[in-house]
Amino acid sequence: REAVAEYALRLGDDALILAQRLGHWISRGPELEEDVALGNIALDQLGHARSFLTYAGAAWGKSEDDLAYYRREPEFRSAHLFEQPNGDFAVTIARQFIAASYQYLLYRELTRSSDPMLAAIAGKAVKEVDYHLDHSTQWVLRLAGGTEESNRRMIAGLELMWPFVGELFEDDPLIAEVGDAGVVPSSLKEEFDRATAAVLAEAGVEVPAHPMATGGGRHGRHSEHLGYLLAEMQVLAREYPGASW
Amino acid sequence: REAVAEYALRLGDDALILAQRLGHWISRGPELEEDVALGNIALDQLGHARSFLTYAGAAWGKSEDDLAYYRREPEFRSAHLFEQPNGDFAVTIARQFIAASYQYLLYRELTRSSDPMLAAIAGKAVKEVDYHLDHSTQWVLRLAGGTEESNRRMIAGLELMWPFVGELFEDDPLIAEVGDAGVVPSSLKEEFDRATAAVLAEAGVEVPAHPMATGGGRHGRHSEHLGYLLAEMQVLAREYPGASW
Amino acid sequence: DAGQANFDAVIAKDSRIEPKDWMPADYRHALVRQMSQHAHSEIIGMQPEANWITRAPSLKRKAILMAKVQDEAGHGLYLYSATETLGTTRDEMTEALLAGKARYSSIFNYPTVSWADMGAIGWMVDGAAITNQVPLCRASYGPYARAMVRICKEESFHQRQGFEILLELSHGTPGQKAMAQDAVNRWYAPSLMMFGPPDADSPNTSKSMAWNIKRFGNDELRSRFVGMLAEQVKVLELELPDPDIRFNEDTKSWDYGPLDWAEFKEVLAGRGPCNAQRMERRRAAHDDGAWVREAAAAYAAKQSASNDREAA
Amino acid sequence: DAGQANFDAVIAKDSRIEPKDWMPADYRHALVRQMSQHAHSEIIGMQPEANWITRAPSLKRKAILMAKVQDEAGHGLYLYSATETLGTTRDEMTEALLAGKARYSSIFNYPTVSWADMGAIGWMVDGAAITNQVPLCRASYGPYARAMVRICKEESFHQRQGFEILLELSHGTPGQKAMAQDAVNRWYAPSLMMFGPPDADSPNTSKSMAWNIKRFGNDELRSRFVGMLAEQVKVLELELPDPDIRFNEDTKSWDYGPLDWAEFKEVLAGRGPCNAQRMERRRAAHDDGAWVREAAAAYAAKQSASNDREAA
Repeated sequence: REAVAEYALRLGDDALILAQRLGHWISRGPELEEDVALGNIALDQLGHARSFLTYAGAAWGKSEDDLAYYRREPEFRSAHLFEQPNGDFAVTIARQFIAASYQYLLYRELTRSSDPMLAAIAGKAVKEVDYHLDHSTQWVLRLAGGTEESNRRMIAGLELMWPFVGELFEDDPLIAEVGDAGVVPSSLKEEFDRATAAVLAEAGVEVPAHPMATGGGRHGRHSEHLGYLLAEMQVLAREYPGASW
Repeated sequence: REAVAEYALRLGDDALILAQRLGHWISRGPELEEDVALGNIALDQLGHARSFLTYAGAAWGKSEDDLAYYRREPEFRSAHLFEQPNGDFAVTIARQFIAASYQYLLYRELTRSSDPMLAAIAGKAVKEVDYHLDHSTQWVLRLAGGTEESNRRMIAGLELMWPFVGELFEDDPLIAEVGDAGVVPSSLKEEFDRATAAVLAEAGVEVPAHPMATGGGRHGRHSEHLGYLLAEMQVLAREYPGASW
Repeated sequence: DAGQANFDAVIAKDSRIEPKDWMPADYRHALVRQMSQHAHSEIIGMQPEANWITRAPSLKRKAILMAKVQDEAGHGLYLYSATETLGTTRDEMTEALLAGKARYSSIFNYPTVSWADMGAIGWMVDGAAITNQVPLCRASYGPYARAMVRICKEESFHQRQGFEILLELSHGTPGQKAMAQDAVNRWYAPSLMMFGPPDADSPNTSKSMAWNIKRFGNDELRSRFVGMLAEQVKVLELELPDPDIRFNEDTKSWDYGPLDWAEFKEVLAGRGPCNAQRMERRRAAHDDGAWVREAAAAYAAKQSASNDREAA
Repeated sequence: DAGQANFDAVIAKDSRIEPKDWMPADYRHALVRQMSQHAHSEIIGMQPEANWITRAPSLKRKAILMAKVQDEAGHGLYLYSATETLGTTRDEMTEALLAGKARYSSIFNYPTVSWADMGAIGWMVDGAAITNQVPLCRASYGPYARAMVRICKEESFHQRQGFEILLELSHGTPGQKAMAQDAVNRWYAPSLMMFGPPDADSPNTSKSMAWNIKRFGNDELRSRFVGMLAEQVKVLELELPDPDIRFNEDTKSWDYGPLDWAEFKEVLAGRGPCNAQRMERRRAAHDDGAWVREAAAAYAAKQSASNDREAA
């Protein structure tokens, strides 16, 4: 039960941090339609985060807000990809393309989880992430195939984000412990590579080669970016301890 | 005594918030010499802030850190100028030029304060701010008289920051209450106008016309920028309440 | 002529003008001005609330706020489309906004400095908007009236959410209650001024009323709104910062204290606390997004060219 | 010839080569490489610490940290100047750094994720730097040796401040102590690797020692450093994450556990956690500042032209 909660925490943190990053785009998008679209995706991710965190927290008698607002940085279990800054629109699309490709495969498998709650959350989430994947795929094609500038920016965005792919597919002892309730990350890598390579081929862009030497988000080791994100996200809760909103 | 403390709090908050903004430039300056120069100015401002806050806090049995880290936004007394974002280097120089011009006149008068502590702090500070004024004046001349781009940016920076001049010279009941211990802000305006106009004339730039309808920093009404600055500045203190560092 | 006769008849029987119908140039112009201003207000109005998305104090509130700001983008899109039926493109309207030629509601030039502002904006600003807009659901221009029906439905949802935020705060810790009262104090007068200047100083009102665009005068709507606030503030256990509020038995309407119209004009003239910031942000989003819009257009052009080739 | 003879004689009696003296091309090249790398390390090394300036948990610590990072900029400037005496300009060195051709110390490619890292960097990273640099105060190239004397003085000040940060934390709340221990755990191995690969794998060491640029092998310095840590960690009441540390009575030096040189090589090859970020930030500061440097140059040119006119 505790292992499953730890596992749910990882998925919840990924979605929460991504929602926080995407939320910043609302009112800043390149066109109003994108304010709406990125807002939708952020809302979906936030919804998934709340489901996973609520389920995880139940194991420790904690609410979703306890987990979101009162943990310190090393207690967060999100992978580095999700905390990377938004950068320009192409950087955000690159992050989104990787995130959605990964989450789609993950949630699709997770619908077969032996844990009925995880299966149920994944069942709802996979449909939404299917749209996220389509959204980011269309933008990868558009930006790569648009103008010279957009092509250059799209390639730069992919180069910047690709080093964070590796961490998503790393297995560790918790995965073994969770067993049939979870999904073995490494088992998704081949299809991820195939699916993303197909899109990038259609876009006429090479799959970036950069491997990443490190990671560590699953064990609370984050990049220098997460601290700032959390300071902002948690400020009110910390300023008014014990208040309800 | 309480009024003098409130007054010292205003000066301390101005300097503290400015130091926090300037501190962000260190390792990001346009040349290493500016990392050093802006760092120096930030350090001086932080030093002044600590003196003023320590003195103010003594009236309420609070330390400089109690005041810096455990007040909420509406309790800060800084003027809007100081919390404005850094923008590009020209925006920072414009803010710096206004800030130093104001602080120089203010501290020079404050050396004659009937409050010996305020007079002493001002006596030390005015010498340092004299250098800040020279630094920003030189850069205003250089940027205004450099290239077409730097001229355009310098003018834009001045236009952006000038609306925040008005608030610096507003009197209010506290000023009357403090009497000889403080300086009447409005009494400095004429010389500020003359001195800044002279520099801008030498730079071949017009004094921006924008008046500002509002302000309110002295009474805890801030712009939307201060909240983010405080969230970042106070995060550790809030996360580890009661800890000493 | 026939067009004018038809137009007059439609107005006379309080029916709807549709895009294909003839209409007087003044009428068209007045509608474009009012509708595009309304659209711009939705778009600029996203900013003060977006300012708290990353800092919302609970995940539930964060989700509600995100959805709300996103709804505003949707309203903006919907209103731009409705306005386009009058022959003005969205690009032209955006251009006018960025050039400072078109207005948006002045209220969005005030800063949101605390979480309670999310409550006050929902309760008071959206409340005033609804009071203004409900009569517009019967506006004589069909697309505008239909847009208003849909928008009003969502706005009342938003208003209730704002009220709930304030309710939670006013029944929370003393610090929270103080935060709520402070927000109500700051947003009260600006929200009353959202109805525009007193009728005596409002040059467009009579024409708009003749055309069935407007249905009530500014002062009447404002008074209704004050009555709504006066009732609901009791539930909140907060106070309105106006000792002159009372129901006037003679006029059967709500009285309120004097408003600072000089400040209103200052803000309208661009000298409010956030005018420059709001425009700067919109301009930055527009400029930073230019390469994306160009890329999308270029890609679409290539795609359609290649489809043409395949079809040939 | 005479130049070579003089050079050999100076080296033989352990005296100083000065900029005007003849020196072998290899010697000059080795110095430029080492000194510019050292300068770049000061500059890139500002970033991990600057990361905590805005978040320092007390005003006193904020002031100390600001001053420290600013000192590093000063060291960088000083070292660039010293290197320029060898005939390479600062622009050329900056160019080489930004092009990824020149190195900086790999340790700065690790992230600073907590305030305790400010302590660990001061105590361990600056400590390792000092252990490396004290012998360089007697380096055969005069300007380098003199720069080192000045820099070492400030570095030991920084090291003491770092130690104090850790001391305060390790005697603070349990949360603070855990933060301190975590930082020590993370920085221990990377700081030991600052001395470079084992002597057997270090191709440049013997030549540098022959020229009196280096005075001790990498392993000897590393062992000394471990001894220093092992003593001081007791005062901190923290632990070093290496169970193999002990004083070896046979070799009269400190033993330590195996180090992960594969990781070291990965980071050196650009695949550490922050390589891309550090370079990106330096490049951004350089690019964003280009218009400022151009403006300053243009202004200076105009001034000197107008001075010339006045003089004429």
